[in-house]
Amino acid sequence: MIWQLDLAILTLVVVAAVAAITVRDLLGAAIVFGAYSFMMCLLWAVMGAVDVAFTEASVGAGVSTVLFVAAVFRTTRRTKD
Amino acid sequence: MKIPALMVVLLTGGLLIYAAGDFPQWADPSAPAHQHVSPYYLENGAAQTGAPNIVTAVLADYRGYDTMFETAVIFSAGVVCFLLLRVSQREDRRELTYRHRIVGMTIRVTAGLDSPPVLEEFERLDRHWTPQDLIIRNGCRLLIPFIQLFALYVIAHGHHSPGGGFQGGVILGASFILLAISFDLRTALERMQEKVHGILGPVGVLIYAGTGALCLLLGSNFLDYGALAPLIGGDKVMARSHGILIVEIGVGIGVMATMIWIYNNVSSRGRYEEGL
Amino acid sequence: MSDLISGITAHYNYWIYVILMMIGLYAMIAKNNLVKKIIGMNVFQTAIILFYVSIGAKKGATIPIIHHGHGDAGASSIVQAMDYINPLPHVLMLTAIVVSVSTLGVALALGIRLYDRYETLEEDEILARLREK
Amino acid sequence: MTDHFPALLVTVPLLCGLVIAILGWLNRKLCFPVAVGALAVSLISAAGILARVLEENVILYRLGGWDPPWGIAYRVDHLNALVLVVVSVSALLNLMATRRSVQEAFQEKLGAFYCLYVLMVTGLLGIVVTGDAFNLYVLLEITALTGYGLIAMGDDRAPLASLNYLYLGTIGACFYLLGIGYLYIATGSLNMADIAAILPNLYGSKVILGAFVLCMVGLWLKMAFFPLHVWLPNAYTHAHAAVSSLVAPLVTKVMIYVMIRLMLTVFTAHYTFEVLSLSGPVVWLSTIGIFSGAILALAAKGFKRMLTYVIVSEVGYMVGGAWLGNEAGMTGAILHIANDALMTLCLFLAAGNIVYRQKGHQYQDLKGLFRKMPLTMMGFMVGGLAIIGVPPTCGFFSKWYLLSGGIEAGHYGFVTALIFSSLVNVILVFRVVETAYYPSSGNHGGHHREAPALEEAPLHMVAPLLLVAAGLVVVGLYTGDLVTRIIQPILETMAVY
Repeated sequence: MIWQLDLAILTLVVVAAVAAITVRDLLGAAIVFGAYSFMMCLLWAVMGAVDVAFTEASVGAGVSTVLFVAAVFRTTRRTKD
Repeated sequence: MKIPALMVVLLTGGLLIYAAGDFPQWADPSAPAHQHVSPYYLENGAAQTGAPNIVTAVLADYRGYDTMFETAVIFSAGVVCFLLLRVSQREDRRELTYRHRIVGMTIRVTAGLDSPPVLEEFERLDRHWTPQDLIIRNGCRLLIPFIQLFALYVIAHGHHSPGGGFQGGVILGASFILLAISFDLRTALERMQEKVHGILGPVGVLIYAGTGALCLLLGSNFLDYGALAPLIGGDKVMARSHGILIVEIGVGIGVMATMIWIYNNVSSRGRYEEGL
Repeated sequence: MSDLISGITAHYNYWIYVILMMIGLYAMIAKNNLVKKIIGMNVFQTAIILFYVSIGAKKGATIPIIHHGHGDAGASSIVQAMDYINPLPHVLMLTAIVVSVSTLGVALALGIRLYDRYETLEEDEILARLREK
Repeated sequence: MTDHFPALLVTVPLLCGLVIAILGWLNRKLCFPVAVGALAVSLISAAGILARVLEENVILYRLGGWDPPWGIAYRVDHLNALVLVVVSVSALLNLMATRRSVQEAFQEKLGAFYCLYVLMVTGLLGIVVTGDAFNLYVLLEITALTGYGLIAMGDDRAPLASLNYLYLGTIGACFYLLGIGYLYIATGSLNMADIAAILPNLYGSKVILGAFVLCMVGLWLKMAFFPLHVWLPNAYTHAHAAVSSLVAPLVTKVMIYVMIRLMLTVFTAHYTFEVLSLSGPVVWLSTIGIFSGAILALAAKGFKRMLTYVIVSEVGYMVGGAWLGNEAGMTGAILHIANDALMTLCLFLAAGNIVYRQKGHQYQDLKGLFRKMPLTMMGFMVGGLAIIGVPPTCGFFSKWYLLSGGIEAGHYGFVTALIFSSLVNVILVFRVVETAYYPSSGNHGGHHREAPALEEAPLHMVAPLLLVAAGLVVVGLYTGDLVTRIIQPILETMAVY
């Protein structure tokens, strides 16, 4: 593995995590969370955990995000924090 | 809440970093984690279970018992969503929207809701979510068979490449969810009714646990697929390999049904009428 | 100084998982919105998965799929454990991912139920509504 | 078949839970009998395991036929066997006692309810029987997820309480998972016995200290140990009666079992009490927990809420007893797991009957109940006496061991807390009795009601309650046997003292 790539993705992961919990719009937060999951999946693929990366790509970035969007669609986008 | 939260976070983080000080170097091949149990899997896994993908071998065989409960966990999440959200009575309708299939004109019905105009040319639309884009619909219609084919490949090829029952099941479930998003929930429910996925979920887990119980009945320990050799034919390694496949198929079915179940309940608030 | 740098490169992966975990934990405790808390919970769980995957990493090794393996691979060639990444943490984390998506489903279902009842996702507003009665 | 009892114990309820889920769509009438059958098989297996353990000391069962450090193995000793019997008995009795109220509350979703109920019991039994640290986490999550769902199906406020439980429960489970990760990184193993064999060389390591603290904090969150108890009262008060009488006796007790298992088997008593010097602070924490649990119980509105705070202080008893670091304390803690499970089951079953008839869990709903529901109130009285610690009931004996452990360790704060909480329990129980005895008291608005007619809960709800109440006395009478035949071997085999 390449440590520069590793470090770059790690930074992006942290940025995405902070963004996901600070965005003042739940739909946006859900989408940023999807991006976070994809970054994570990339990171694990870099570390050689192909099965875990595959699962995270289908579950974390796929189904979880869809569930979030569906739930936000059925409730509200409004958030105070 | 912010200051106590910060204090808890700093305290926990401090403890974690303090304890991390004694960790072996990152990715050090001589770390204890790589020396004790895992070399056994790598050196004997393929020979003992016939699955070159060691992750699959460990997941479905050496630690198959964990995976059985993992499938039960996701299934119980599906049951919980059903128990919490599903309501059987219909939503109080103030109006319904219909679209004429040929002309594309939409009509809104506000009176006589109990006997809506059921004509071949009219299709019902959701009030809040009306994807009528030709490209999306036909694009998804074209894509879905290939997604499903890929999912089956992922389940079947888990022995040799990344993937397996769980990933394949999620993709299979996602293809139905895509159908529900690009058309509407009613279309998806026509393809797979609530009762069908409600039964397929437990059946999938039952295939897994039942295989284990079959081994028990054949005189071995629970989940010892080697005992299946007389039924399947071939030697014990072959039986283990096939046992893994059977179990992965069970996981795939169970996970697919549960994913659809959770999505349907969450996206329609348990009404099963108008979904995302 | 070089000690410090080698210490950092040896452990920075572990530190970043701690940072991510703390972001999630902070969101779970301090945020007021229920969905934000759920996002925090997921960040928290994925951080633990990152930690486990980091345990499994091994320098100079490849993914844990044995080459040319078709049933009787063990007989034809001897597998060196040093050449392959530790598969055990990966297996454990597949389970953990499943658990996290299950928890997510249940949490969202509860959130939707609360919204149906109180028409808000803010915890303080729900509590205020409860106190009114 | 007796060789396979450990597998049957967990897999029969799992299989039956799935069958119930299918039957929920096809024929709802069959759900209840299948659930009873599943738990009965578990009970028989648990009893069989206990009988075998008494002869052979340790049973090893290899799942999938793989040897322990590589595969998952069960390693059952006296401690597991005792808790297994308690869990399966309580779950079965509660299932039978709540049939009617569940049928009325869940109607169309009966299949889903019984499926979750049986899966939850599966999870609890699995936690107790497993010998693999990670397997325990998976089962912990099964128990937790089903628990969230069941608790949320209570009254109006239940979903919020359940969601808060979910947040804290997830943090607790994640801490435990992280602790296991720390153990794995240091030892490379997940099997409890194997970890215990490797650990002695690593006692000085900061990683092991971190693992220990993380596991303990995670479990304390799950068991509602004092400063981390905030989720428990709301969740248990607002849950449906049939659910609260399942989770209240079992979940916290099973978590205490896990804590003792980790302390004695995985980290070993030597590390817990001698290498680390955490014993004092933890006992003080539990002392504070007992005091505040008792005071909060006094202040609680509604008798069901009061009972939940009693659980908080009982958790303090057991954690404190286990951490005293002497034989009497540990004996008391283990004995109290069994006794407290039965006592809380008794009290919550009685509360369930009252809620079923009176449709409320406030104090004013109790008025005149001695005349209206005499048998239920009898059961409640016996449970109350046990929780106070009146001699013929079992509560007395475990409290006696805890007290003598506290005196032996010279921890008089803990002793005072035990006595204080017993006195508070006297007040709590007699407040209930007083309210229930007088048909109308001037304190609550003073409106007069007619003397209520006899309106006892149906027989199949009362009979299990009275059975449990009788069990409290019987267990109390056989305490001597219990201690010498089951608890002594635990302490000996773990080379504790």
